[in-house]
Amino acid sequence: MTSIPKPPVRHPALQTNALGLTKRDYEGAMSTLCAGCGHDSVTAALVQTLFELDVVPHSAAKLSGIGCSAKTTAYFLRQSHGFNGVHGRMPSLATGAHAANRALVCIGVSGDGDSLSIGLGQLCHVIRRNVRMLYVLENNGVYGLTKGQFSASADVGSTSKRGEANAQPPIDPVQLALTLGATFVARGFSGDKTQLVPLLKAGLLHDGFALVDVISPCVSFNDHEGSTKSYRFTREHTHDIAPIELVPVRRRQSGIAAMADADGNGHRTGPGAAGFVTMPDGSLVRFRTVDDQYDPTDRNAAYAHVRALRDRGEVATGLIHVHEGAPSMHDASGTTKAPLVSLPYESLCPGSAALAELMDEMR
Amino acid sequence: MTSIPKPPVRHPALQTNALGLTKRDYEGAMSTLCAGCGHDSVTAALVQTLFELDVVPHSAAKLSGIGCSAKTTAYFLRQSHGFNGVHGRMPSLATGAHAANRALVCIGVSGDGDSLSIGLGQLCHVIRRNVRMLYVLENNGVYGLTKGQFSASADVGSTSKRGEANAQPPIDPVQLALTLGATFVARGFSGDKTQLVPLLKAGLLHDGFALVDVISPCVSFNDHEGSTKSYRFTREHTHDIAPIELVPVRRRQSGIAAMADADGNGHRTGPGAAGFVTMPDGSLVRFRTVDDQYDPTDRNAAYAHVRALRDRGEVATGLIHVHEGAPSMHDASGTTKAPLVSLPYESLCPGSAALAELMDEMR
Amino acid sequence: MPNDFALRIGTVNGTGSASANGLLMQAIFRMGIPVTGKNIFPSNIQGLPTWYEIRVSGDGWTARPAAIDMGVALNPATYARDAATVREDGWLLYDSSWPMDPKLARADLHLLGVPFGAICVESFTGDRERTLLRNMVYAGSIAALVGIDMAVIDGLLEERFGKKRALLEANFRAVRLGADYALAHFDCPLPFHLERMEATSDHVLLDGNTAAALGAVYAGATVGAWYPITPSTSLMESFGEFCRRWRVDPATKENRYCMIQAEDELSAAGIVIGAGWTGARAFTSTSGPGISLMEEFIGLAYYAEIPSVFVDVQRTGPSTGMPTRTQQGDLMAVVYASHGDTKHIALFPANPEECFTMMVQAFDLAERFQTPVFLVSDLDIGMNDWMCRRLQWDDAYRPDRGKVLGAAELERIERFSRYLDRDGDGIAARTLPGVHPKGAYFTRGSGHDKDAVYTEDADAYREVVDRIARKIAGAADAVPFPEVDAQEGAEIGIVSLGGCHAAMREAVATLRARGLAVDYLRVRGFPFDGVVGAFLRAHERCFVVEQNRDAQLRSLLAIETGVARDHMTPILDYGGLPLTAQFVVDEVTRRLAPAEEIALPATRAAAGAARVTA
Amino acid sequence: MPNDFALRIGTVNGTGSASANGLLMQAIFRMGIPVTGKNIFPSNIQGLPTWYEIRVSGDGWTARPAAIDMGVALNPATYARDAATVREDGWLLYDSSWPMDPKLARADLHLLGVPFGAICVESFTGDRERTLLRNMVYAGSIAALVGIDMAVIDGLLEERFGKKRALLEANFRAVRLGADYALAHFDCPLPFHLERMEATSDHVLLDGNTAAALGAVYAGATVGAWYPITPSTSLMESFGEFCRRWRVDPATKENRYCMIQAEDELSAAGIVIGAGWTGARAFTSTSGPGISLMEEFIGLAYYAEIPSVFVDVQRTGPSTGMPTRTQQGDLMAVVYASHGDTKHIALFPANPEECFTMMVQAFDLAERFQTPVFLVSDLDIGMNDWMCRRLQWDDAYRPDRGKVLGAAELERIERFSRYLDRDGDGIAARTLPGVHPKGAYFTRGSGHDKDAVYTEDADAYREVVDRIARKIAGAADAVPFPEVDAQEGAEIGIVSLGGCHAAMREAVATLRARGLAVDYLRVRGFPFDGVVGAFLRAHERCFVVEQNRDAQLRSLLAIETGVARDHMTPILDYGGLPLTAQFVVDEVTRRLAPAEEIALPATRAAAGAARVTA
Ligand SMILES: Cc1ncc(C[n+]2csc(CCOP(=O)(O)OP(=O)(O)O)c2C)c(N)n1
Ligand SMILES: Cc1ncc(C[n+]2csc(CCOP(=O)(O)OP(=O)(O)O)c2C)c(N)n1
Ligand code: SF4
Ligand code: SF4
Ligand SMILES: [Mg+2]
Ligand SMILES: [Mg+2]
Repeated sequence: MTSIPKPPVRHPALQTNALGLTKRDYEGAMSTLCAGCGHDSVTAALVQTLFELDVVPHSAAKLSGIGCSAKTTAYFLRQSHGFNGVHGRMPSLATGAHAANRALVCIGVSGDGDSLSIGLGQLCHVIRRNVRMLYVLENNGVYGLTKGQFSASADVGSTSKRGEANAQPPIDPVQLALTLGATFVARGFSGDKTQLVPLLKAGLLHDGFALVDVISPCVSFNDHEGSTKSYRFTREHTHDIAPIELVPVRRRQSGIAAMADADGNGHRTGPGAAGFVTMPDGSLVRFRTVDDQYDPTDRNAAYAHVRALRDRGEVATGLIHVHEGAPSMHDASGTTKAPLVSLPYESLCPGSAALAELMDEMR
Repeated sequence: MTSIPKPPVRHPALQTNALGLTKRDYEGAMSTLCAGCGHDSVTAALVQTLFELDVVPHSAAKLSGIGCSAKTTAYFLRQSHGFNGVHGRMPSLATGAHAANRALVCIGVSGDGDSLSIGLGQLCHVIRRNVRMLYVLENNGVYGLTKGQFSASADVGSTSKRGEANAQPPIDPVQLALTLGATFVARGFSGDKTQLVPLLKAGLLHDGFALVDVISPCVSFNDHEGSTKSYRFTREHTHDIAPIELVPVRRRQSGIAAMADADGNGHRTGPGAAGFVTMPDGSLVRFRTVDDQYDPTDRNAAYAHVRALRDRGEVATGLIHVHEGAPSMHDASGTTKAPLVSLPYESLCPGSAALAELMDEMR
Repeated sequence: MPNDFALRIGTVNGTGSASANGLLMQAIFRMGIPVTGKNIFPSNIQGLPTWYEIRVSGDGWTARPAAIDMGVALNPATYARDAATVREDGWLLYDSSWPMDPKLARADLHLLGVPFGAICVESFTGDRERTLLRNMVYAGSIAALVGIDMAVIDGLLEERFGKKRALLEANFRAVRLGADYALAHFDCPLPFHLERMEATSDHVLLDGNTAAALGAVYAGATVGAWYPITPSTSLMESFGEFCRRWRVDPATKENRYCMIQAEDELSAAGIVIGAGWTGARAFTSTSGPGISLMEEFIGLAYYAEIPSVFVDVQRTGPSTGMPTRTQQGDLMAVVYASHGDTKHIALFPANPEECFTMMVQAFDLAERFQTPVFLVSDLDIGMNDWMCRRLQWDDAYRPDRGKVLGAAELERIERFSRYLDRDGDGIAARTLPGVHPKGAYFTRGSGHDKDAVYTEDADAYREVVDRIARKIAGAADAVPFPEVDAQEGAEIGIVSLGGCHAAMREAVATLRARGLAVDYLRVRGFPFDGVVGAFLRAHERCFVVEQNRDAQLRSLLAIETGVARDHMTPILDYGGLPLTAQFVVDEVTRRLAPAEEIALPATRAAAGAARVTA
Repeated sequence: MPNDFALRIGTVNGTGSASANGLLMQAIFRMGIPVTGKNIFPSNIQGLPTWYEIRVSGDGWTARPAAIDMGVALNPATYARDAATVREDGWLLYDSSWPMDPKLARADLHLLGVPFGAICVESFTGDRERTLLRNMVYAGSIAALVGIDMAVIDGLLEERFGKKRALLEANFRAVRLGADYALAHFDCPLPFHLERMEATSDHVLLDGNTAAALGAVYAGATVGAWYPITPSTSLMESFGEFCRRWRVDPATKENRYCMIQAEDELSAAGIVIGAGWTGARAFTSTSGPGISLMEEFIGLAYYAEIPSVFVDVQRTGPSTGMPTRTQQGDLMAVVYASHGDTKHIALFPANPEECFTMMVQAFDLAERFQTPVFLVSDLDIGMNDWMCRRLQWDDAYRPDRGKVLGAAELERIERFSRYLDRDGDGIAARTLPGVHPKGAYFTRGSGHDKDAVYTEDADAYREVVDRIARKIAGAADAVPFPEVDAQEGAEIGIVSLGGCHAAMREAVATLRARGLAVDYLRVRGFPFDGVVGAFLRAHERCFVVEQNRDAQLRSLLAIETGVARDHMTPILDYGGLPLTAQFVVDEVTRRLAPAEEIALPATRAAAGAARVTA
């Protein structure tokens, strides 16, 4: 429908994954976002992630609220159901979808207005419930779709296109998630796909709620000099505290991975040394921490580290915290492993005899 | 209206404050809460606070949402306006009241359901705006008024009266507020008035948003064995990290206070030593930190300390963090010092000439 | 005449009187005598006045009584009111442990003093025990006064405390003490009294929230999300209890359901819609304030066509209103919920039995019409103890899943268009996530065409919303058919709905007994069936009886049937208490009286009526 | 005949065409010729099709044009549609830099090709500059074709770029290039063209959101809270601009206002109510979804009686709907907003001028009646460029603060009862916090009596809600009086409201010109004044024209005036585009035609009409 057709994500046409699908099979409708919008790079990263993880396209459910970011869900996985809900309420829709059908690969995409303003309460509570899903927050510091008002993630002093400086302190989804006990917290930058893709992969494999905050510049309203969410500023001020590499279970089994024998979570010893976390499917997430004394499996340390960097004016990116084994929503509520939607009615209705029995008790 | 009249808060009948008022003048309607409810002790503490700070009763505005806790606002300050709004939305009502009349002494009382479930988004944003008000969160881990469901502050494993254990991680308003950049964060216990009153006083004097989380047991639904919000458990597991004493400006001026000459914020040197913070009105908040390396003016340290205690199963109380001098909502928006409601219409209407001029520009 | 009287017991909430009152109710029921209980309680946990009204009716009337034959005054704070509410020459039972409070003195009353307090002090130890057992003592006295069979009470106590012998003993004694004192001092039973019947054998005592919860379980609902709010909370709590009883896999101990206590009503609605989208039967239960908060999500479910069930257990509005009082004030808010052009299917149960059956229908309608469906109950139906017929279940029932394309069908078809009206009934087939790549489509609350593709084109937009309008109109034939009680040539027609029914049945009988030819229609679903309009047109004089201030049902009738507003005279009771037949009878008669007498506006009269009864 | 034609320019959004289109509008306006512009844009920031319609009407008609005389096709994505929308034998201007796209070929059209792209490539450098200036080139060609006075354009460019010489130069050149090419290749001006008039001297170009913002400033509003949402965002942004211009203390630089961008609409409503409670004039501005989210708070303000002003700039619903399309779909949602019995005062502006005056009235009514008041605008009124009369201001105006007791009065009175109806008008005096201890009371949305004390008593509750009902009913005489245009003995009456007015004026004139005796009434406020019902009853055949699917205004009329639904024939246009007079004329005529011709249902016809124009 657009009149400035953008070339679809480029890729070697022939490459196929374990399912015999090409990247094209993971793409969606043509983007209607502004040329250069960070969100389109996130889309590309998601396409690559899903392709490389051999996700069965129609097994995924894509959910979002309202905003330019929310439109992202239409631009990948043509073959799976998508849901553009109402502004800021995607977490509850995702919670319901996952409650009813836990077999769905639940992917939520949101924006900073959607998640940190109108949707802040829902975001906090979906984290608290540890609903198993990948939650991508396309963070640009503004309300793009309504033309550039500051969002709750805008930094103090960051200026709008009109030159006004933001006065209110920002809400950092990463610190918030750590405080609320999130079990997977990472941050990426739409301009750095090599870093972002492994983070998305790990988040997708995580058994619980996986927040991936992605700084995703808005070229139309927040990419100017003076903005702290511009491409330039982000490139200069992000600091990858734990670059990771994902060793998929396949490669592990085929014995390629170094630590294929090891399991459980390994903790880094010296600075720069590598640690690893085993994902539910057996894949390994190997992290190399560039800063001394940093271990993404230690929540308190992670929080302190992120704040320390922030106080130095730097934005921590990479795998910030991961904690496998915490009970997810379904674990906590003891739901059947089989998706509720798959249970036959007969196994749900107590029948007339049971009712008669109950009636006898009610006299 | 109640049929089990409870004696009003007891006090030496004759004692009067600087305004020549007695404590009675700071009381409100007869409480209709359960006998023994922690909230009634908070009411008593508020009455003492307001009495001792010589607050002009009708200069205060009391706001709350819905809940047993929300009813508290009816039980003190008979002579000031009160507002029981809707559930979880008191922060926005208070923001509006303060926006329009900054001269009002704004006191909000809420519950853990009101503030951490339905109202979580509003709480986070009123903190972010740093609206000048005292925000008392009567925290009992349950929804009292709806008969005892777990609230978002219930601890993992804490059991309900029926014996079910809560599975979801709690939201700690103190850690949340620190993460969101709150400028005054304290925690008290309804069972410890000596500790609570100075905290309420300091919060009331603070020039910005002052959160006082008060563990306030619900005797009807959450005071049993197995509950982590019972009187007993709380007594045994709270740890006062920074007991404070408030030196009111009057006493300072009359030279009674030790550090009367000092000003600015003093930072503690050795463990156990005292530090102080000067409040906007010139009063001093003197704190003695019992734990080594702890300074309530250092946000990051405060956060780390609270978490460390929590990981040891202890609940930090006392003055947890204070930061004077951060811009409050009105500072940030450059509003007139004079309350907006006091401005004469003539100073608000541009008049016909200005309109004519504007019309000329619109051709 | 026996088996036709009403008691009103005034106590303090949180002191355990509820169980004593329930005991009396149940005992009378066990004696085979039709009985109804109305709990009039405060929005507070402990220490405020609370009342329990027990109506015994050999004729089987279940509405709230208009006149109280015997008052029981146990709360000094309400002595005056309690004495005032007893009918002329009625009886008043009070605690004579202390000199009688003058507030109780009313010349025409037969005063019955029993030293409940003193008896407890003598016979029991410990404040708590004394306070609790005092309730059993007055229960005993009442039992003796109205002639409840002690054996029945003993049986009930056995069932309750069987295991805890000590407790059982204490309760036995307390009841006996009360009974013996009464027998010794008054001539029991009183003129109005009980006589065994066989009228309750195929009935049960049940409240609407429990019944609706059962409906959800039997309908196969698997996801329940809610945020607690009086008077709907007990519905979801019962759902949980039934699920723990019937939905736990005996082998694996896994749960065949998922209940989520949401952080607020917006979230609860979102969870239900998200679950409905994936194909589960999901529902939420709330009250007025929750409906207001769900408005935005309801509009999404309507426009994106997602099955979802919402229960509104109405309480007195507006705003927070009176959380423990009943009303029918959400009718407009529910059927036209959300901004923009919307119209929703709603069901109006009249009693717990219908809460059960209609809850099941709600799920069938929601999936068949792919839209939100509302079960519009109220506090009186939902929380009070109703005598109703034993609930039946037909094991042949299977859920109506509506048009859902499975993998096989999708495999076959050329191309799937989510919002294409293939069958001309306005209902387009849907697909569920995770089933088949060809079923994929994009669900959205923004403008979309018949292929679910985003659009801003006037025609494409209209094609979809026009079809939705046809779809919902079609639901008029699918919702429960109105209950009509008509006779030849009656010129007066009365329309009502929901919880008014108990009083309406009685009122209609009374009016007819007085020789007034009245017909009665009770709407049970929305959109209205054609017969509703026909009924109104067929009667020269129409009354619409409902429990709200603004005659909301009448407004709906005017909008939807086209019958002129003023062809329908509103009869409105909205003080928060269940409707009485008396009120309806008086109002109808008053309106039919010669003009000059019609001075008093409806609301005043209502106030008047309520003054006698509240 | 000159000065009577319409252009439709199709471009790509985010490419700067808006300023070129505005330039043309303004130039025609400066030539003293009545002109209107309608912007039909996508809910997207860059890259999608967008249209701008300019209607020139010497007779001063301001409604959206039904027929397009000249189309301007600059967006390949919409060539086909752009060609299709031009009237028979009309003109089509396109970019002939490349061989003509067959989609543009329509036998009957006069095709005018100008190589805009090529011209820019030749004359300018840099992609960005070329794309931007291309707009000025086509503006120049259009100017030449329709006969816009170049001097006027030069003047406007001077005003715009005066300081930036280089930019000014470039724009001059671009316009000239376009104009010269047209003059050289076509015989300009075209048959339809412009001729200077003096009809706009006492007018301005203004949109409704800016006008409403001005109203808020002049009414003395000090607190504005909002959450951004199309199409209401620009209202609050203008309020901010005007405040920065007029509300900054010259000496202290302090702001005499406080604007708060809330985290969502619930919060925005709460802020407004909190501020209103303390005595400030506070307001929020939103659109449909925001209204749904504010429902709960609106009920609180209604029941607790707190002055508050809500602006609903309606967009196409339901749900997210079409954010950049107009509609009148929130009427029911607004006037009966929130659960329980509620009814709200609403004002329906028809144009920017009324947005200004009614915004001021909204604040007076809100304080006088101590209740939420809604200004119900829409996207067409709020965001499009309207030619309207210069706004006037009477410096004698002083706010109507309603009944507010100050310290002195409180000192005098015995005892203050917040909700006591002393004057019998249903309006009780209020007090503000911080003024006087005797004024203290407890504000609550829960049940309260006339002293604002919590109650669960039926009578005490009813006394308050009955008074509120009387109070709101009384507002019918205080809201803006309906606009009535009636003649002797006309049997046809048409009722409409708001943004339909521009088309209605024209339609009524046309129908009358065709010899049809039609009367016209435009409701301007709710609750309706008595004359509304009288007007409907006085006409044998009534039509209700509105822009929604479900005939919401007609429903309100049936409920509130008692006139039977079917006495009013609905004429509905709800595709999201501003109403055209043509549509109304066709619909009325069709309904009046002999029965057998009435095949086509309204909605289809609407679709038909829209097909031609969208
Ligand atoms: C209830 C509601 N309020 C407001 C809006 C208008 N609105 C649409 S998107 C948006 C903000 C989007 O910001 P963000 O989530 O950061 O996404 P971005 O466009 O920046 O990617 C707003 C306010 C809406 N659609 N619904
Ligand atoms: C919108 C809305 N939803 C639900 C309710 C019912 N409700 C009243 S109070 C309350 C929770 C109170 O819990 P909390 O805030 O912790 O106060 P507490 O009673 O424990 O002091 C709830 C759910 C309501 N009044 N309004
Ligand atoms: S406005 Fe900003 S966020 Fe929206 S699409 Fe354009 S660049 Fe992206
Ligand atoms: S229920 Fe709990 S919170 Fe409420 S009044 Fe009683 S003790 Fe207090
Ligand atoms: Mg954003
Ligand atoms: Mg609580």
